Amino acid sequence: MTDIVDPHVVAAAGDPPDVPDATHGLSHVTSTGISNEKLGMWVFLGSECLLFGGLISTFLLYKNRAGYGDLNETPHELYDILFTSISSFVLLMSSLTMVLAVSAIQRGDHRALRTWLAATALMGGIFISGQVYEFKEFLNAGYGFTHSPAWSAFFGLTGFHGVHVTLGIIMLLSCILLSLSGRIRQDNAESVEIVGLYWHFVDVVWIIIFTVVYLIK
Amino acid sequence: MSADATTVPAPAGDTHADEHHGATDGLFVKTAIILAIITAIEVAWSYLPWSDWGDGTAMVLIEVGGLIIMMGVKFVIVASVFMHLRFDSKVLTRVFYAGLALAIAVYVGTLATFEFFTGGHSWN
Amino acid sequence: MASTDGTLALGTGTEAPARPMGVFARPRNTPGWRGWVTTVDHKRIGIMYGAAALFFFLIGGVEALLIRAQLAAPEGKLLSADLYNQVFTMHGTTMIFLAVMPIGAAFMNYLIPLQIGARDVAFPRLNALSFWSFLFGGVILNSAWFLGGGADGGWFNYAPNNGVIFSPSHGIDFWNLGLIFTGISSLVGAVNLITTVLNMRAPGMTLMRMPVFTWMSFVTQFLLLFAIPVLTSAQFLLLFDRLFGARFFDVSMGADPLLWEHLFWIFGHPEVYIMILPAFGIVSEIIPVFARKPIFGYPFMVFSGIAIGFMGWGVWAHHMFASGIGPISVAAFSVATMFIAVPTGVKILNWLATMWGGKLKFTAPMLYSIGLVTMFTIGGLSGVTHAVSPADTQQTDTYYIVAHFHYVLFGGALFGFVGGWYFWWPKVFGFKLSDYHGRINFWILLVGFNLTFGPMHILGLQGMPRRTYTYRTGYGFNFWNLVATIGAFMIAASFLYFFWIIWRSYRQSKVDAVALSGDPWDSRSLEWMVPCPTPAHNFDVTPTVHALDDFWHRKYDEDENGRLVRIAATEDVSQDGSATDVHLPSPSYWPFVLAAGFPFVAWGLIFNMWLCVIGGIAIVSALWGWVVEPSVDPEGEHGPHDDHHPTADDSPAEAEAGASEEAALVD
Amino acid sequence: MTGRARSTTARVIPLAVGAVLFLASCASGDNAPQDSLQPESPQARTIYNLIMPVFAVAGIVFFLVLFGAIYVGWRFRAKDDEDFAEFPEQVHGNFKLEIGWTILPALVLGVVGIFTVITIFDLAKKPADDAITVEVIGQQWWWEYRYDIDNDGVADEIITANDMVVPTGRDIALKIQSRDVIHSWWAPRLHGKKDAVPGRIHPLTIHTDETGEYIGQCTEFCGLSHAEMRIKVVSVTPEEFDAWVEAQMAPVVNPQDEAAIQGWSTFASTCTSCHHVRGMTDPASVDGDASPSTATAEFDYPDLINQVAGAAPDLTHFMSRSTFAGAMFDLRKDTDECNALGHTWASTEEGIEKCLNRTDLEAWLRNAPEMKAMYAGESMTPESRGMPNFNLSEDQIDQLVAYLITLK
Ligand code: HEA
Ligand code: HEA
Ligand code: HEC
Ligand code: CUA
Ligand SMILES: [Cu+2]
Repeated sequence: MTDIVDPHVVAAAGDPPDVPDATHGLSHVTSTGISNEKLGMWVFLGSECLLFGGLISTFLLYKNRAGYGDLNETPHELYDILFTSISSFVLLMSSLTMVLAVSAIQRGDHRALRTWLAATALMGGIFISGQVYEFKEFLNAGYGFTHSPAWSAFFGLTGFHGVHVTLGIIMLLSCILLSLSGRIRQDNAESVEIVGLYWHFVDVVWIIIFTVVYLIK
Repeated sequence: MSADATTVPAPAGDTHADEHHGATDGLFVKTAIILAIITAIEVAWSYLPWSDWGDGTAMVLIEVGGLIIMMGVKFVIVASVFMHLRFDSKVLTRVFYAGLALAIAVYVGTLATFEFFTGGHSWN
Repeated sequence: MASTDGTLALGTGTEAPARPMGVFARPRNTPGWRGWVTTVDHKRIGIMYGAAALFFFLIGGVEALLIRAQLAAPEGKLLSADLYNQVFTMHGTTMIFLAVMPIGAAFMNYLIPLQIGARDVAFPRLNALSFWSFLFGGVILNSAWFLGGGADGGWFNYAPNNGVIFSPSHGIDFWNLGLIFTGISSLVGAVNLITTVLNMRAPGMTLMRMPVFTWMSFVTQFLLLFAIPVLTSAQFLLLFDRLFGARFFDVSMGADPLLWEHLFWIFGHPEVYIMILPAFGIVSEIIPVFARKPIFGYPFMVFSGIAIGFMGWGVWAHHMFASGIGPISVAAFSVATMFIAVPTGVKILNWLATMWGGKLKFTAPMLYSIGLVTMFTIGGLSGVTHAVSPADTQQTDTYYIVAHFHYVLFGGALFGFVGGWYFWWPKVFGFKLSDYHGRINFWILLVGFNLTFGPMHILGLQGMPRRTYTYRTGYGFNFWNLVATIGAFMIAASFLYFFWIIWRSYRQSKVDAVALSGDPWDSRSLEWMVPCPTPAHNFDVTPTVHALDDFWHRKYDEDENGRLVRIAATEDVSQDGSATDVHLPSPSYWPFVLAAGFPFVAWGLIFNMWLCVIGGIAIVSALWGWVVEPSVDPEGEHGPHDDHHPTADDSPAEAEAGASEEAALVD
Repeated sequence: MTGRARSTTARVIPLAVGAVLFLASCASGDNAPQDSLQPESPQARTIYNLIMPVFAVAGIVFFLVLFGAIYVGWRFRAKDDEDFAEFPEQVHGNFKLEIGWTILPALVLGVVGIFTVITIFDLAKKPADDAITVEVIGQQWWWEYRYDIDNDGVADEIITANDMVVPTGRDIALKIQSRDVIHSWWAPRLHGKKDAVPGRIHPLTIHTDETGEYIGQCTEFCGLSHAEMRIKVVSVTPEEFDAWVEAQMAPVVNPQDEAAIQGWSTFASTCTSCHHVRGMTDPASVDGDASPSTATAEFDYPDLINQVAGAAPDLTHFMSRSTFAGAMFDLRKDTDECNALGHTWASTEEGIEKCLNRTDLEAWLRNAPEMKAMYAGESMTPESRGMPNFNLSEDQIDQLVAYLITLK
C-alpha cells in the first residue's frame, strides 16, 4: 500500500502526492476545507429558502382576500409601517452585534463575546415583543388567525418567522451559558459563528418579509 | 481554514486570522451603517406619494422595483459580509444561492400562473 | 471523523464531561437490539432503512392486493367505497414515502461513504435521527388504521377535499403529521449526505471520480433538500387549517385550491426523480461489472443526471393540465416536460452502449438492470404522451396514468433496487443470494409486472378513471382488470419467492461456509476493496484515489496494445478489515429518544395536548443530552493513537440543526 | 435472432403502428362507450390526430430500445465463464455518438412540441358566437347544468341534473364550476377533461355532430362516491332541442290524482328542505277538496339544512332525464325499446308505464344511502352530504313516485 497518504495534507484535489499515512484514516480535514458543521448549516439554510418561499408566496397570493362584511380589511390597511420599521431596524442591527460577538470570540475576548451575545438576544427579544404587540393590535381590531386567507397567511408567515427568531434567542442564551461554563473557547469559535449564521439568516428573511409583505402594497 | 488550525490547538490570537481576509469589526460597523441608511431610504420611499405622480401604473412599477432592488442589496450585503460568504469557500455561496434562486424561480412561476397566464378563452 | 472536528470541541479538555445522564449511561458497542437502537454506524442504519422499508413495502403491497382483489370483477364487494379510498391513499403514500424513498435511502446510506472512501457520514448521529424519524413517521401514518381509519384523500390529497368538512375522520391528520416527520427525516438526511459527499471524500476522490451511483445520490439529495420544504410548507397550511381553523383552503373565504396543487407538485415532480435517480445509479454500477466494460460516457451519465434533477424543477404543472391553469402555462409546462426525455434518453442509450461490445453475463443483478432499462422506457414513453397536454386531458386521472407511474416506479425504481439487493447483498450480509433462483424470480416478476400494469394502458385509454372503487360491465373494463389482478398476485408470489431465496441462500451459506472474498463480482468501485461483510470501520486505511473506478485500476491496467491485463491479485489490493485502532463515532440513545417523541407530539395534536407534553419532554431532553454528549465517547473503546484528540469533542452545530428541525415541527 | 434483428428495423414501424391500432381496437363502439380513442367531436378528433402520431413515435422508440436491448444482449453475451473472464475492448465513450443521441430526441420532441402548442391554443379558442352557454356545476356526487340559451349572460330558468341535453351542430360553451371540492368533467368522446375547481370558472367548448348519448364520468377524486359521479351528454337535433327548451321553461302542473296529491304534500313537508320544484305551489293552500289547480300560494322553501354544496338536484322536470342520482341509476329502463324513446320517453303515460325504472327509484326513496355511498348521516348536520334515509312507509313511497312522475 504505497499510495496511502495523509489526508491532512491532501483533500480531493487531483492526484495527491505520496505521503505516508500517519492517521489511520481518521481525518480532521475535509475535502472542501470547510468544517462539516458549517457546510451542513449552509446546506440547511439553502433549503430554508424554499420553506419561507412557500409561505411568502401564500401570503402574496392571498393578501387581498381579507374577508367579507364589516371585517374586510387587508393586513396592509392595518399596518403601522413606522412601528414595524423600528422593530425591523432593531433586528437588522442585531446582525451587527452578532457578528461582533463572533469576532470577539475569534479574538479570544470572552467578556465581549457574552456582552455582544446578550445584546443580540436582547434585540431579538425587542423584535419579538414588537411582533406580539402588533399581533395584539390586529386581534383587537378583530382580525385573527382564523379570519380569512389573507389573515391566516399573514399570521402564518410572520408567526413562523417569529418562532425562528425565538429559537435563535434560545440558541444565543445557550451560548452565553456555555461560555460562562467555559465550554466555548477561542479555538471552537466556529460554533458561535454557526449560531450566527442561523441568526443572520433569520434576519435576511425578515429583510424580504419587511419589503414584500409590509412595504409593497 | 488551514489544516493546522483545525487539528492543532493553536495559540491564541491567530487561529482564524487567515480566514477572514479583511473582515474587521470596522467593516462590520460600516456595513451596518450602510444597511441602516438603505432601510431609511426604503421606508421613506414607500411613503412617497407615487400614485399622484404622472402615469399611475408606471410610477407604481418604479416604486415596487426600487423597493425590490433595495431589498436585494440589503440581502446580499448581509449574506456576504455578516455571513462571511465573501470570505468563505465558494461552495457555501453556491449551495445557498442555489436554494434561493430555485425558490425565486418556482414561486415566481407559481404566482405568475395565478396572475397572468390565463390566455385563450376564459370566464374569469 | 470530521464530525468531531477539533475546532468545534466544547469543554475545556481537562474535564471530560462525565456520563451526561445517569440513567442513560453512554451506550457502548452493545450487541443485540440495543446495539441497533443506539447505533450511529451508517451501515447498520442503512440495513435498518432497508428492513423497515421492506416491511412497509409489504404493507403497501397487501394494500395493492386488496385494490386488485376489489377490482378483479365489476361491482366488487370486498371493500366499501370508504375503505377503498383509504386503501388506495395509504397504498400510494406508503409505497412512495415509506417504501421506495427509504429503500433508496438504504442504498445511499450504506454505499455513499464506502464509495467515496469515508469512514462514516458527516453527522453520524443525525443519520440515526433520519432513520428513526422516518420510522416513527411511518408509525404515525399507519397508526391511523388503529385509531379511526386511514387517510382518504389520495396520495396528493387535493384541497379542499382534504379539509375537515370533507374528510372529518383523523386519517388526513395522520397523513399530514406522518409525512411532516418523514420529511424531517429526508431533510436531515439530505443535509447529512450532501455534506458527506462534499466533505468526506478520500484523498484524490474528485467529484468526477465518484461512482455514478454516488453522483445520482448526490443529485437526489439536492432534490430532497429543496423539494421537501415545499411540501412541508403546504403541510403546515393544511395542518393549521385542519387543527386550528385557519383559512388557507377555505374557498368560501376566497382561498384558491390550486395553491395546494402547485405546492404539492413543486415537491411532487422532483419527488419522482428522487425515487428513480438512485435506481439509475444502481444499474450504472451493475451493468459495467457484468459487461466487463467501463460505463459508456461517464461525463454524459453524470451531467444527464444533473440535467434531469435541474429540469425536474420546471415541469410540475404537467400534473395540472386539466386543472384550468390556462393555455399559456399549459403550453410552457408541456414543452418543458417533453425535454426531460432528452437527458433520460441519454442514460438509456448509454447503458445500451455500455453493453455493446461487452462480455455480458446475465446474473440476477444484470437481468434486473436490463429489466429497468426496458421497462422504464415504456413508462418514460407513456410519460411523453402525457406531456402532450391536449392528449393528457384525455389521459389524466385514468388508469393510463396508473400504468405510467407503475412502469417508472416499479419497472424503474423497484427493478433497480432488487437488482441492487442481489448485487450488494454479499457486501452487506456476507453471503450471496442464489443467482439461479434470482434469475427465475426475475422472469416471474417481469411477467407478473407486465400482466398487472400493461393492461392498465388499455383500461385507461378506454376511459377507466382511477380511484374508483367499482366499475361496471358494458365498458370493456372487465377482461383487462381480471388480467391485472392475476398479474398482481403473480408479483406477490414472486416476492414470496424472493423471501424464500433469502432464507435459502442464508441456510446454504451456513452449510457450506466458503469464505467470501471482498470482491465477488470483480467489480470496480471502492466498496469492493473491503471485506464482505463490511467491517465496522469500513477501511483499514483510507485509500487514495487516482482515477474513476479506482479499485478496478488497482487490479487491471492496459498493456501497450490497449488490452487489459491484471497487474495485481485482488487480495493484494484489497483491505482485510484487520485494523484495530480506528476511532469511530460512539453510539447514542438520543436520536432514538428524540424521534420517539414525534408520535406523541402527533397523537397529541390530534387527540390530547397532554400527549404533546410527553413527546415534548422526550424531545427536549434528547436535545439537551445530545448537546452535552460528546460525539466520541471519551471512555469508549478506541485504539492507542489518540493524540489527535486532545479534547473531548462535541458538535453543537449538529444539535442546532436538530433544533431548527425542531423549530419546523413546533411551528 | 442476431442477423434478423438488424434487418427488422424497417419492419419495426409497421409493428409499432400495429400495436397502437391494437390498443385502439381493444374496444370497439358499444362495449367501450367511454373510450378516449373513439373521438366523435371536432375537439376530440383534434386531440386524437395529435396523439396518434405521438403514439407511433413512442412505439418506434420503444421497439428500438427493446429490440436494441435484446439484440445487444444476444450478440454480446458471454458464452461461458471463460469467455466472460476475457476482456472486451474498453470503450469509455464516444462523444459524437452521445451528442447525436442527445440532439436527435430533442429534434423529435421539438416537432412534437410545436404541434402540441398549436393544438393547445386551437382548443382554447373562443367558441362560436351562437354558442349556447351551459354552467356545469359539480358537487358531491352529481352534476348540475344551468343553461343560458340566448347567451345573454344570465342563466335561464333551466336547471337540470345528470343529463346534459345539447343540440347538434352548435358550439356549447361550458362554464365548469364546483360547489364543494374539485371535480373533473369528462365525456371522452367529446373532449378532454377539465377540472371543476371551487371558486373558479373554467371554460371548455364541446360540439356534437351527431345525435346520441355520450357518456363520461367525474375524474378528479372527490371523496366517497367519486366512482359514481357520472356524466351523460344527450345530443338531439336542433328542433328537438328547441322543444326541450320550451318544455323545461314551462311551469309545473300541479298533480291531479289522489296518490300524487298525497305525494305532493309529503314532498312539500319532507323533501323541500333540499329539493326545489320551480313554480310549485303550496299544497297547504288547497282548500278542502277543491282541485289542486286552485292552489295558488307560492311554496315557501325552508332553508337548506345539510348540504355542504348548498344544493340538491332540482326536480322541476325530473322526468325529462334518463338517469338519476349522479347518473348512477337509470330512470328510463335501459332497454332498446325505451332507449329509442330518447329524452322524451316520459312524455306519455305509456312511456312511463313501460320504461320507468320504478325499482331503483323506489329503492332510492326507501333508503338512499344504501343505494349510493354518501355521508348522509343518521341525523342531518351541516357537514352531511347526500340524501338521507327518511324511513318512509311503502305508501308514502308510492305516493311520492306518483308525484314525481308528474314532473315532466
Ligand atoms: C419514478 C417516477 C417517475 C418518473 C421517472 C417519471 C418520468 C416522467 N413522467 Fe411521470 N409520473 C410519475 C412518476 C414518474 N414519472 C407519477 C408517480 C405520476 C402520477 C402522480 C399521480 O397523479 O398520482 C406521474 C405523472 C406524470 C404526468 C401527469 C399525468 C397526469 O396526471 O395527467 C406527466 C405529464 O406530463 C408525466 C410525465 C413524465 C415524463 C415526460 C417523464 C420523463 O422523465 C420520462 C423520460 C423517459 C423516456 C422518454 C424514455 C427514454 C428515452 C429515450 C429512449 C429517448 C428517446 C425518446 C423520445 C424521442 C421520446 N408523468
Ligand atoms: C413505488 C410505488 C408503488 C408500487 C411499488 C406500487 C405497487 C403496486 N400497485 Fe400501486 N400505486 C402507487 C404506487 C405504487 N404502487 C401510487 C402512488 C398510486 C396512486 C395512489 C393514489 O391514487 O392516491 C398507486 C395506485 C395503484 C392503483 C390504482 C388505484 C386507484 O386509482 O383506484 C392500483 C390498481 O391496481 C395499484 C396497484 C398496484 C399493484 C398491484 C402493485 C404491486 O406491484 C404490489 C406488489 C407487492 C406486493 C404484492 C407485496 C408482496 C408480498 C406479499 C404479498 C407477501 C405477503 C406478506 C405478508 C402477508 C407478510 N396501485
Ligand atoms: C337532506 C337533503 C335531501 C332531502 C331532504 C331529500 N333529498 Fe333527494 N337528494 C338529495 C341529494 C344530495 C341528491 C343527489 C344525490 C346524488 O346523486 O349524489 C338527491 C337526489 C334525489 C333524487 C334524484 C334526482 C336526480 O335527478 O338525480 C330524487 C328523485 C330525490 N332525491 C327525491 C327526494 C325525495 C322524494 C325526497 C323526500 C322524501 C328527498 N329527495 C329528500 C338530498 C335530499
Ligand atoms: Cu366528482 Cu370525482
Ligand atoms: Cu411529474
